[in-house]
Amino acid sequence: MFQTVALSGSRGERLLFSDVSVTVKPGTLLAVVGENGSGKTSFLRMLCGLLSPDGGAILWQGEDIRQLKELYTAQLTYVGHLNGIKDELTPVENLKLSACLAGDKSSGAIVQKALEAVGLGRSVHRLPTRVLSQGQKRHVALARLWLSTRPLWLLDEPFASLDTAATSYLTQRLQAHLSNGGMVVIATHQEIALPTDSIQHLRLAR
Amino acid sequence: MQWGSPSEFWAMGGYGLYVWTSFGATALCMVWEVLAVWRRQAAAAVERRDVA
Amino acid sequence: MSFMGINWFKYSSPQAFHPLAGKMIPWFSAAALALIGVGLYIGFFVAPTDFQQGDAYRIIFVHVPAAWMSMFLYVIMAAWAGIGLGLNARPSFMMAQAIAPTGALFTFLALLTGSMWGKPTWGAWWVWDARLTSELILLFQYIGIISLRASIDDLRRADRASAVFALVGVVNVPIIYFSVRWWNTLHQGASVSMTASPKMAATMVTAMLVMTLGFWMYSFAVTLARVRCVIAERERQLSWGKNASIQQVAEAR
Amino acid sequence: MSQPSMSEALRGVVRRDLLLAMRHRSDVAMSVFFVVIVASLFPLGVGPEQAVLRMIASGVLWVTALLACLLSLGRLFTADYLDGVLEQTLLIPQPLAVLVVGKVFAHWVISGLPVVLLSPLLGLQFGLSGDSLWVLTLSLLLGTPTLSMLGAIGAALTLGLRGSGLLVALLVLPLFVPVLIFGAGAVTSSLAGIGSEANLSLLGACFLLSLAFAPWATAVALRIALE
Repeated sequence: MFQTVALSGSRGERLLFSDVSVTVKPGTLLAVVGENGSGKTSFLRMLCGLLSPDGGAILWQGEDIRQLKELYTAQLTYVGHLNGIKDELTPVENLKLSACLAGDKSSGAIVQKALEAVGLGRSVHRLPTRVLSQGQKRHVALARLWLSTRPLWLLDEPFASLDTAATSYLTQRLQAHLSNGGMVVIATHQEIALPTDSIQHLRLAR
Repeated sequence: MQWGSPSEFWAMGGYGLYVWTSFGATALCMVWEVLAVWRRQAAAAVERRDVA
Repeated sequence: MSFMGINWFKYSSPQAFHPLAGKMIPWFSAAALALIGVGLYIGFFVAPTDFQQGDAYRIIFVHVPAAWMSMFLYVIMAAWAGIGLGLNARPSFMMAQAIAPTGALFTFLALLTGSMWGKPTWGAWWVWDARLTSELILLFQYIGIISLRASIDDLRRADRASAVFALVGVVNVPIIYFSVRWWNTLHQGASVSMTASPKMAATMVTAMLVMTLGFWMYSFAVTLARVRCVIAERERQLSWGKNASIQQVAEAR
Repeated sequence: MSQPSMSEALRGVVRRDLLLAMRHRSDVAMSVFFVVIVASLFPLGVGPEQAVLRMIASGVLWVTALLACLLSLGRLFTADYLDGVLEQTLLIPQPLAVLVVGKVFAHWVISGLPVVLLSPLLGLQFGLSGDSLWVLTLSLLLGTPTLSMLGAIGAALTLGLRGSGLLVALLVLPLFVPVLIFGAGAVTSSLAGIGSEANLSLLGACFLLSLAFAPWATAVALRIALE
């Protein structure tokens, strides 16, 4: 179980949100919605532990993540606003390295299967990521979710610049993760085609 | 008291240039710093009143 | 948290500290003026002429206090920075910010007066002596801290980044001092030392100590005045920020 | 749940940076050429007298190595910061200071090691011979990793700031001073026939001291920069 207790955060001197208390149970998804500049990205980065809150706490299984440190980061996969992939490396190399650094299995076959699952054909697997389109780069970043075995996923605008096919692949992947008892926090503008009883909304107002 | 006359005092046994430059520069820097902080404080006070 | 009947805890917040600092500044200023006045009197009219260096030695009445202050202030600044990082306390970062320019000024003065003393005594404006060299590096570090702070827009990051650098520097300066001393023995250069003749008259020591005390008081007054500016400037930014975010409550459903 | 072992994470970080350097071989070559050119300019400025050149050799070569390290510091974290890899690195469930050691090691292999390997040749240009040539290489081998570690602190503090190139120099050069003194001192004392062991062991002490503190300070600075 994943909780925030009376969480408040600011950027510079501007208060973004305050007193946010939400609970994410296994098998559920929290959709963080709000206009641009309402602090969705900051909220997600705070949940990762990259940003420290002004007040309140974030609890994983009832323990403060500031105490857990690496024990907590071993529980989460974060796909941020930035793709976190190297332009000079091929999609396969990128995924292999990030899977290896996450401690997941990273053989060539597994990585290629993950890339095909997001809809990236074999023809681009060995090209430098630099020559791919923005959307394709996003695919490479999201393919990490097909390799991840961690229970908590934190996704910042994963549907942005995806075509309809990729959107449905991703939705299916989220569904599979939730039915395995996983948890997802997602910042998004879009409606997610998942059963409504597993979705919770958090609206950040400006 | 080892100075017989004011001019002897200013000459500092031939080292007047070095001694007075040192003390003068120190005094000048300190006065400048005090003035700078004072002006900064005045500016901050004016802006505080503007906001209120 | 009461000590001598004053609620110190109350003053740990910037808003409460601001008027308290205001009340203390005149006292420190008066003490600084009085002590420096007395120190100058003793230094110029009571202390005798040195039989080796003549009257040029009188420069040490500003040089030594300035050099001491430059080091004291750096250590104090680093201590505030460390407290700030450890306890995540904004007022300590403000203190560190307020101390830096005064420390840099004293470092500059120590270098300037050092070379003024060096010319008649050693015959050279600059000597690669361990103390002068570490003083020079200290000045670079002060400048580094001030410019690091100036080039970061986000206040929180500026506070913390300059604090980290201040702490790194506090380890660096002693290492530099010893490495330059080592280097001097290697190069068999002019075996020079800034320490005045071994038998310094008691009045000379008195003048130096009184001047140092005066510089301390001056530093207190100036830093407190500057920290008041810092508090006021930050408050202003804060109130702008508040106006910018009208609706701050996030509703969960 | 999955977690990489510490050595797995360390190897991964080093492998990625070395792989990237292999794709950008011209960058590595450029820093080597920089050292060669700067070192070759000094004799042209000072004059060809062997005695003078031998005397300034250690200082010139060490300052050159120092500048080469400084120039390559911009590459250490900036690219990772811009493409989000740094953010992911902070989320690797191993102590960040350890991962920083990996990044610094890769940086040293790319920018420091070529200078070390090249130094005997450059020393010959300056008329160093035999023993002192060997001491020069050894001192650079001990000293350049220290430079990379200290430089990492500055690179992390100035990450993403405007004018960070100059600022990094301002912050880092004072930290380099002891390494410069002991490194150049080792060569000078070997030329003077005093024996360079003392300087070399002080250089080793600097290395150990910075290995103990610098990665930790860099990790703190990186977390601050990414907030």
